[in-house]
Parts: sequence; C-alpha cells; structure tokens
Amino acid sequence: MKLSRQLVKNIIEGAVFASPMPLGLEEIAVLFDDDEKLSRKELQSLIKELQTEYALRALELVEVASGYRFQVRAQFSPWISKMWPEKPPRLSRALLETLAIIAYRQPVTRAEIEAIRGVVVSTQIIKALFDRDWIVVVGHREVPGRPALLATTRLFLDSFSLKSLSELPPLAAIRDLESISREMENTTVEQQKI
Amino acid sequence: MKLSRQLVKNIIEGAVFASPMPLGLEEIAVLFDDDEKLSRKELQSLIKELQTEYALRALELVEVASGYRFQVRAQFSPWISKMWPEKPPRLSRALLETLAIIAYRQPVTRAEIEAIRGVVVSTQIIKALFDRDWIVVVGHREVPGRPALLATTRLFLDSFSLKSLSELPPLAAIRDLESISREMENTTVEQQKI
Amino acid sequence: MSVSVIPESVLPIDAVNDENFARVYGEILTKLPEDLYIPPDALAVFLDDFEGPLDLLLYLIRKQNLDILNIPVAEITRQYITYIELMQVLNIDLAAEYLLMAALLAEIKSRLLLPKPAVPSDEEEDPRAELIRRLQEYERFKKAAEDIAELPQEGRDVFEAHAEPPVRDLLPSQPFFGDFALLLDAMRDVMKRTALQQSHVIGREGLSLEQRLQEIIVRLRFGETIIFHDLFPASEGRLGVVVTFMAILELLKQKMIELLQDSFFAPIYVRQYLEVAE
Repeated sequence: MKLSRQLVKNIIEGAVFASPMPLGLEEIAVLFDDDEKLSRKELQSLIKELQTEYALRALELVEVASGYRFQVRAQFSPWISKMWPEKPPRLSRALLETLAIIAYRQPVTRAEIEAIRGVVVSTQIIKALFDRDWIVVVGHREVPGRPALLATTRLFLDSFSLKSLSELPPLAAIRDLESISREMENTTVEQQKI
Repeated sequence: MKLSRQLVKNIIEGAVFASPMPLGLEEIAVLFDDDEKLSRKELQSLIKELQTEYALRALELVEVASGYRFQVRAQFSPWISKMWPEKPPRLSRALLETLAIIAYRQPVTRAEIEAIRGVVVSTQIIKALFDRDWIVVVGHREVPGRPALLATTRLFLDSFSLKSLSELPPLAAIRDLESISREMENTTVEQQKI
Repeated sequence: MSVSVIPESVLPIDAVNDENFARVYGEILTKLPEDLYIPPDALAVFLDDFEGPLDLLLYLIRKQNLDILNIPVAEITRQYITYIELMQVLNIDLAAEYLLMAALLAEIKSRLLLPKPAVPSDEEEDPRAELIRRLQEYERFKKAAEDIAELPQEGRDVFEAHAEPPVRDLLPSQPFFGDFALLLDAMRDVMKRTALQQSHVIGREGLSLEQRLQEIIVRLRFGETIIFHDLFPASEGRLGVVVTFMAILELLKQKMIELLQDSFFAPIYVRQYLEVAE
C-alpha cells in the first residue's frame, strides 16, 4: 500500500527527532516496508519540504556527515546554553591540538602526534577523545611495537558541524607553518638583537 | 528588556528539544535574565500555544512528571520502532508485579514485597529496576537488619508518561475482612462439601 | 499472565478433576494414569507461567469460576497438592514456597474439619481468612502489574523527540589557547593579504619583537577584543607578519592574551587573558 506523502513526511520527521544519532537516507529508507518503498529522490524532496516547514521554528533540519538531524538555531544559544550550568565540557588546548593533528594527519600514531607537538600526549587526552567517540583505531603501523593508527570519526565531523574532512581548513596551512617557522628561525636571531 | 512573545516561544521550544530530560517550568524560567522574566502563567500560556502549533506535526509537546517534552505521536510508532532492530526487552511479570507493589505501597522493603507476592524477589529484578533508574532507596526501616526502603523515581513516571503517582491506574478495592467473615458465616462447612 | 504454551486440553488440572484420579490423592504416585500424560518439559514451562503459589492458587480458583471469598478449601487443596505431587514425580524442582503453601492448605483444611463449637467465640477467626486476605492482596497487585504493562512505555510506544543544542554550545565557547589548526588557518589568510604588499620596502627599525609585544599589550590593555587580523599592519609586509605572529605566540605562551573563536571560519578575536578556572 502506498502511503500518503503527508504520512511519509511525518514518519521522516518523527524518525529524525527520535534517533539519537543523525539519520542517513538509507536508515530512513529501511523504515518503510517493501510495498511502501520510496526512491531516494522522493525522500530528499520530502526532507526539503520539511526544511521549509521548519523555517519559522526554533529548529532547523540540517545535514551533517552521517545524515540529517534537527538542531536548535544558533541565535537562541544565549538562552539555551544556560541549561548547562557548567559550560559545555571545555576542550583544553592540548586536546584541541591533538585532535587537530589527528584530523589533518590521519591515520597517525601517538608517537607521531608527540613528534609534531613536541610534548608527550597524555593518556587522559587520548582517552577523552575516545570517550567522545571523536577518534578510533583504524589499524597498526607495521613498525616495532605495532603502534595504533588513530583517525577521526563521523561523530567528530558531526560535533563540529562538518560534512566531511575536506571542510577542514586546508592542509596547505601546515606547509605554511613550516615555511613560517623556517623564516622565523632566520629572522629571530637577527631581530631579537634589535 | 522585554522579549517578544515569539522569541520567548522559540526559546522554550528550542530548550525543550535540546534538553536531554523533560524540562520543568522552573528550569525554563531560569533561562531568562531578571529583566526578561516571565510569570508561570505567561510561560504556561506560551507552552499551550506551542502545543497548538504542533497539532499538525508528527510530534506532540506533553507534560510528564519531570516537565515538558516533545515526543513522536503514537500513530507513527510502527515505523519509528523499526529504527531499533532489537525490540526492547519485554518486562517480565515478576518485574512488573514487583514494580507495581513498590509504586503503590512505597516506601516498601523487599521483605514486604515478598510477603505480598508469596515468593522470593530475585536480586536480578531489583537490580534491573535500579538499572533503569525506576526505583531508589529512600531510607531504611528501623527494624533489625535495617532493610532498605524502596520507592519509585520521577524517571519511572516519565517512562510511563505519568505526571504523578495519582495518575497510576487505581488499585482494585479490597473487600474488608469484616464482610469476608460475615459472608463466611453464611457458608457452612457442610455446604463446602468437605 | 503470559500465554501458556500448553493447549488447554492437556492441562493437568483437567485430569485432576477426574473423580477416579482423586482416589490416588495422598498416596505416593509411582505411575500416572494414562489420560494424565503431560510432557515433562511442558509441565515445567507451565509452572514457569506462575509467579508463585498464590498465583497458582488464584488460577485454580478462577478456572472454576469461584469467588476468592468463598474458597472450597478442600477441593482447592486437593487440586493444589495433586499438582505439587505431579511436579515431584516428574522431578521438577519446586520452589520451597510451593511446598509451604501445600502445608498451609492442609492445615486450613484440617482446622475446618474440626467440629465448630456450639457457641462460636468472637476471637475465633475463620481459618481461611488469612489466606483469603493474601490472595486478594496478591490479586490486586497482579492486576496493577497488568495495568502498568498497558501504559504507554517509553522506547516501546513512546519515542522522545530531541534536537541538538545550538552549534555554539557544542564548541568551546570559553577562550582556548591557540588551537593550532585554527590559528594557522587565520595566519594563512593574513599571509595571503600581506603578499599583495610585498613590494613595499620593509622598515627594519620598527620591527623589534620586544616593541611589538608592548604594542599589542597596550592595544588590549582596556579589555578590548580585537579581530586577530587587525593586529597585522598590512604595511609591514611578510616580515611584519612574522614578527607580529611571534609576538602573539609569545604572549599566548605567557598567558597574557587569549584567542577566541566560535566555530571554524568564524573570525578569531584577541583579548587580554582573563583568569578562568580550568
């Protein structure tokens, strides 16, 4: 039996709201029985309709890496953020740096992160990143000790509202740093004396 | 500065959606600064407006014990529930009976539950109720062994869409022993064909 | 009560109702009458359907459309004990409560058989009263459990609807000290813009690191928040950028300034370091 457009739209709406994670098109598709099946295109057009219907509401239906989710519009943040008396868990500089290195250099071992940061990466930081499901072990480097290779997850992208890694500031920036630091090394000695 | 009705309504809407738990009126009230404060009545009237606005959507804004929450309307459950391939485990009769006794007789000790059910209450069942945060220890009975007094939680009420314990289905009336004895006097031993 | 897997016709109770079988009551059962055959597994499953002796008793009473208040103790006791004996013959482990109830029933029955005193005294209670009270009490909670099971249940009938908090709340809204990736990205922009000014002559005198540190501190001394890019005077060219950048790194290291950014691509702001509890 073919379901009405309105019913399908309601089901998509309810499913995206009820899902604890962003919901992909495939996951939406499996909610329907064989005789109720809809094409990807039909689903996408209904999602578009839903997005329009929420235009005047406090929420928006957005697409992130792993699918669709409803999100409270940023302009209400000044009030909504008061629900969490302690500010949302603060990300330390060390954690952000480690995360950035994993994001840009993945897959990467802990030793490699340490080489880049110049300091030991604390176990807590790695654990915190695992706890948030922002990183995973994707394999092992075939060197003595077979260290784990770390990479970022979809949840990492979702948490930072990125659709893909390509949305990260380009790697070129890092090459720039290398040239900058070289330049700085050349300049410093000279300049410091001024 | 007085906020516009529409803005306040949007803030309430966003907050209820963003909160991981149902949101009470007091919790909504603290989102507003002193000069933006609204009365309970105003908040309630705005919540009513929101409820009307969602009349045609897949969701409804309902009140449960710990506050307001949005939930998917029951008519869409057949599809939404497919998001979880494993059905939620059925609650066993033993668990439900134990839960019912705690709900209606709280605070109550394990021994008292056993006296009513006529069987030992398994540790698994008590543990399962604690794991779901449906029951808590609210004290100890001052008798030898100081057994724990068990009571139900707000989460129990929330889980069953109840606003308060008074909304539990009424407990069947018990016919008092007086009338029992009177009735029994009319029934002779002979009539019972012993 | 959950659905029994045993068809009604093979329930042992039906067999027990047979008058001939009643004669074996009280004797040790070594062999079951042929019409009583019940697969042992099925019997065990059947027992699993009961939540205890009170539940089994209620079943026996309800099955015969009897009122709890007026239990024919002798009949019910006979059925109950037959049941228990069947279980034992079949080597099914019985919870102690079932045996205790059998003893209690037997006791009530024997007390009822005693001749009643001509003038009944007030204190003497019907021996069945306590059992009846317990059965009633159990039955109302059994019903209450069924009622609760019918309530809309979260995760089964009711699904909560949630939305993500605003993006700002997910990102560090507090100042953080130089997320390198973000800092570098901003730097890249600065470099790009200053590249256009490259042809200008670089005035060496104005480019002391010490001086730049001072200048930045002076600009921020009243707690102003300045856009990161604005700290880089375009006129100084690439070298100026490098000196300013070094000054910023130095001030960050000394925790004299802090950088703020709400999200990727949002402008980075610089301000005096404010002490905040970590």
